[in-house]
Amino acid sequence: MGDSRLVYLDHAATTFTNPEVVEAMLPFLKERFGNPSSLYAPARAARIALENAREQVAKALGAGPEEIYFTSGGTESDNWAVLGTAYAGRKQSRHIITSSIEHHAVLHPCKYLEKQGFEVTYLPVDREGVVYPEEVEAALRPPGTSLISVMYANNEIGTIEPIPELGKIAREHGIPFHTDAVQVIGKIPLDLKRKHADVDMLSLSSHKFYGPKGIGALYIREGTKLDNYMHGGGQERGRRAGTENVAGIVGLGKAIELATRDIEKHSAKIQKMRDRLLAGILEIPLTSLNGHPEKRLPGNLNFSFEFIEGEALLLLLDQAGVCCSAGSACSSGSPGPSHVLLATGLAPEAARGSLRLTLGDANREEDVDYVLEVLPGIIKKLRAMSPFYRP
Amino acid sequence: MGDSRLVYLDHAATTFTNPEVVEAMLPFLKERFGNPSSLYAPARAARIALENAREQVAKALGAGPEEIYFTSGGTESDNWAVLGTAYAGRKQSRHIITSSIEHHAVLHPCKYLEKQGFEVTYLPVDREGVVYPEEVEAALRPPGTSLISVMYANNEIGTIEPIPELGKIAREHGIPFHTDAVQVIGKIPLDLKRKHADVDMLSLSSHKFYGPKGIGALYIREGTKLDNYMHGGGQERGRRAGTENVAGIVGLGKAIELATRDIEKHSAKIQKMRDRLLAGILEIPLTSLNGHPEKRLPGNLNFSFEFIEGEALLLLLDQAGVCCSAGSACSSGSPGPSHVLLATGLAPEAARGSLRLTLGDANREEDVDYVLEVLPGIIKKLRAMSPFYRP
Amino acid sequence: MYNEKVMDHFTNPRNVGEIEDADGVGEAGNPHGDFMKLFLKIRENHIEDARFKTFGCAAAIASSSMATELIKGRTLEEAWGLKNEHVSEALGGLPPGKLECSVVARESIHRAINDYRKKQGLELWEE
Amino acid sequence: MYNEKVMDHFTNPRNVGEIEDADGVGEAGNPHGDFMKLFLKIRENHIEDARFKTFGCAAAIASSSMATELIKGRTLEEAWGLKNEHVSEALGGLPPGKLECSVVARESIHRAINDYRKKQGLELWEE
Ligand SMILES: Cc1ncc(COP(=O)(O)O)c(C=O)c1O
Ligand SMILES: Cc1ncc(COP(=O)(O)O)c(C=O)c1O
Repeated sequence: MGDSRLVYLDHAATTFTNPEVVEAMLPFLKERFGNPSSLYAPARAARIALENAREQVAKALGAGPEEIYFTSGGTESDNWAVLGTAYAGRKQSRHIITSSIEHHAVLHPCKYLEKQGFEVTYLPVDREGVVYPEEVEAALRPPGTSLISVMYANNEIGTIEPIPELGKIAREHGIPFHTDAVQVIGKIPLDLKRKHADVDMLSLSSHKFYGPKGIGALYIREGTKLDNYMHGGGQERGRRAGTENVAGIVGLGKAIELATRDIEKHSAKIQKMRDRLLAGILEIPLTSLNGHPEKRLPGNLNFSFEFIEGEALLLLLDQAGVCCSAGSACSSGSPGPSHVLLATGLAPEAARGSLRLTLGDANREEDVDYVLEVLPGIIKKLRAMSPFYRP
Repeated sequence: MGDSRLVYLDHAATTFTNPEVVEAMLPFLKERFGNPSSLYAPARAARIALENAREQVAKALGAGPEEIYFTSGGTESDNWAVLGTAYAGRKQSRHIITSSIEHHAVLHPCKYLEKQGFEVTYLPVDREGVVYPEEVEAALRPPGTSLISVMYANNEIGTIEPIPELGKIAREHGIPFHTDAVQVIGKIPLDLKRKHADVDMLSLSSHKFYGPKGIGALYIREGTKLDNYMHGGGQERGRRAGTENVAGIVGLGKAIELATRDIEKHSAKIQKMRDRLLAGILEIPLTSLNGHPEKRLPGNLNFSFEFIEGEALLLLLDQAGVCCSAGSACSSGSPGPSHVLLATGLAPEAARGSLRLTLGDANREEDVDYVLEVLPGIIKKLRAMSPFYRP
Repeated sequence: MYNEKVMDHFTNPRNVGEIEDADGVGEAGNPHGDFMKLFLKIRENHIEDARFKTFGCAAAIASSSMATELIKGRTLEEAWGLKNEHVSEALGGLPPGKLECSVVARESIHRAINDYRKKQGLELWEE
Repeated sequence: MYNEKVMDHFTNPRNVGEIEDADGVGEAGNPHGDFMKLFLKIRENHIEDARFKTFGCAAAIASSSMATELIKGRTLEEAWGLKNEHVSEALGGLPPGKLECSVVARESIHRAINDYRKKQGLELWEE
């Protein structure tokens, strides 16, 4: 208010696009407009750029370029993995295992399958949002289980799931394993050849790691059986139809290269800021951290403030120039408390008073100071208005 | 060769992006990066831009903004319309009517449905590629027919189908009617309130009318019943999930506004150039035009040259700096003659010797002169090599 | 999303607080979890003062603020007749789906008035 | 898509044409619709001259051109032994899916040689 300060703390919702990424995209919005499927020379630049981006993604994941398929974003990747695998195996099995804290891009395809007679097990999580491998084991019905899909890290509370362990169980039972890694790229090193050799499919979305919106990829390990999801032309080696979003793909390639260049150092820097913000906010009375204290994305914070309603808090923070989110940005518009927080056993009132702050490359140490300066007053103001609060 | 002249005659495959469109997109690749679903002020610019683009699309189609849904392109729009309608009605009916000359983005979803026990009628076309309304009538099995989908104009031979007549039949029998209008935007005026009041769904793709790649829209008339296709977050009023490709959507909006500003004059200009090229090429012996002589997209030409193989012709033209396509760019990579030309009754050899030239905003009258200068020599050279040709 | 008037009443809500010796107190909540507590000071069938506390979204808080402004100085009959639509109109409109956030205001008023009537030994008014 | 050598043999194919009084003529087509007609001039069991006409894609034309270059001056036994892979190697490689376009060359050679042997009253060679 009056103050033109802007502190962006919603990197989990979307990130700014790295200027180097925009620079790389521009030629493909301008002179290099050819359709990569065309045979003539001017279109070749587009085709080469496409394959270059595929190499960049493959390298970042420790995968082969022939295992990377470009999609229109994390949502399409998740839909493809879940529905494509379920449909491919529907003659043999109609059971899917997923977690109760997945993004809606996984949960809603599962609900859609339930309407078609599939059965879905939604694994519970503990108070900190962790899925237990034993629970997966207990839910299995080989050969009756078509897919296990558990996200790599949760977008709301930041909890990191035990993906290598879960993958191992899936592999032992011969069940395809998918993980939604949308929140993970550029934060946790991935290696699909070694550490993550049991992951069969992995979703990612460019705008979560300083790339453009509307472009993503699905990693599909060779030999994984799934139906196509986008049917039509022969693009993406016949597995994902549609004229390629060349500029977006080039942006995604550049973004993943930049974001994975030095993950450890980058994450450590973000986490240091995050931890100072965490300590400062926990000094506000009646405040608790949601999610796991250690197994947590480096930039993620999620709090419950007792006697506080999330939207009101968000708007007052917005007026102070602080951009953040209550629960998941993707589910705003749908009222009601977050399914993730409820799954961790949080009471609906506490879930409604939750605030997510996600740090990233837009932040400096001063941002932490500023939030710690304005937040306590805002909390105080809202509590003073609450009929439940007794100071 | 040596000559740096470039003549782009493949506007049906993709178009360059209008510089005004790129200009409009740039802020959303840069400072206006907010997620439209977010509540805070800086994200509002994205939300407003989204709704503005929706108005632009609605206005261009004579539709209401609440009937426009953004997708990742023509392929997704077609998949959504066909599969979404089929699945929504699968308890009542499992029969679809389409034409034999649809784009693969309609045909392949239909094939996919056939594997699931749906029955599909592929309507025949006449020698010029026209679908006959009587054929639709004959194929109907209300209430057993879930959908009629016939493209507005064909991407290979340019033939324009009698959409108002077909729509009328569909409406009379209470069957949803979809048309793939990907090739039509900016070429033929559309009016979904009046002339096309019987069209329930319509697909479009931005990169065919000087907008960016990887973005499109599906028009869905209010009250049309179809399942969601992209399941997840609550974007697009709960009907198409996924963080919106804001820059792409802004580009699509601007592009459709510019492309539909003065369709008649624009199409007349393109058609004038086209007709001169047509007359010149028909002077080459043993050459015939594919598609309909009048009911035809203004920029489209499609020829069969006897004793000529398409790819060889294409490559020699490429060496002369002329970019065009043999059959459909989207189906290159899949060998064999075009399913469209075969459906018109062309012999496989003639289909293999087909060449598509599509004119648009990249062209000037000199381009026509140049093609008429180089093409006859190339044809002659290839025929001289042919074991079948007797001069 | 919200207009300026709503944002003003949300950011600077009027009449926040409690009245120690209130003549009527009413509480109401809606399924979204908004909750309002209203305190009325009543003299000669007129609302002399109104104070509230609300837990809820911006629409709920702004509606509480506006509703208290609208009923102050009015007769009990007038206050009883206040509709959600009056509140939202006075606020210049609420976004779609947010109208229900103003119901807590009307319900609190009804309950506070009946609480007063009960204490006075009067017959309760019916919805 | 194609390398420079392929493009060179496609754009400037060697040995295009017919031989009026050919000693052996062979034709072959493949399922993609490529079709080649080969004319051989044979003297003392050696291929003195070879000419072709081909309808087909760039790979088919380049393979025809290269194959005729490779067999000229060779014995019939050597020519018979020419494999698709030799042609495609000599061209520096063909794109995936285009290797089959070179089969017409080998088949035409076999048929032209057997045509010659038949005319000479010799036993036909078998594949
Ligand atoms: C008629 C038609 N329909 C659908 C499509 C698919 O559109 P896109 O490639 O943008 O997904 C195309 C072009 O590729 C087309 O020409
Ligand atoms: C964990 C997770 N999965 C999937 C998605 C969907 O990605 P997109 O919105 O880019 O389609 C998101 C973000 O929106 C996410 O955070």
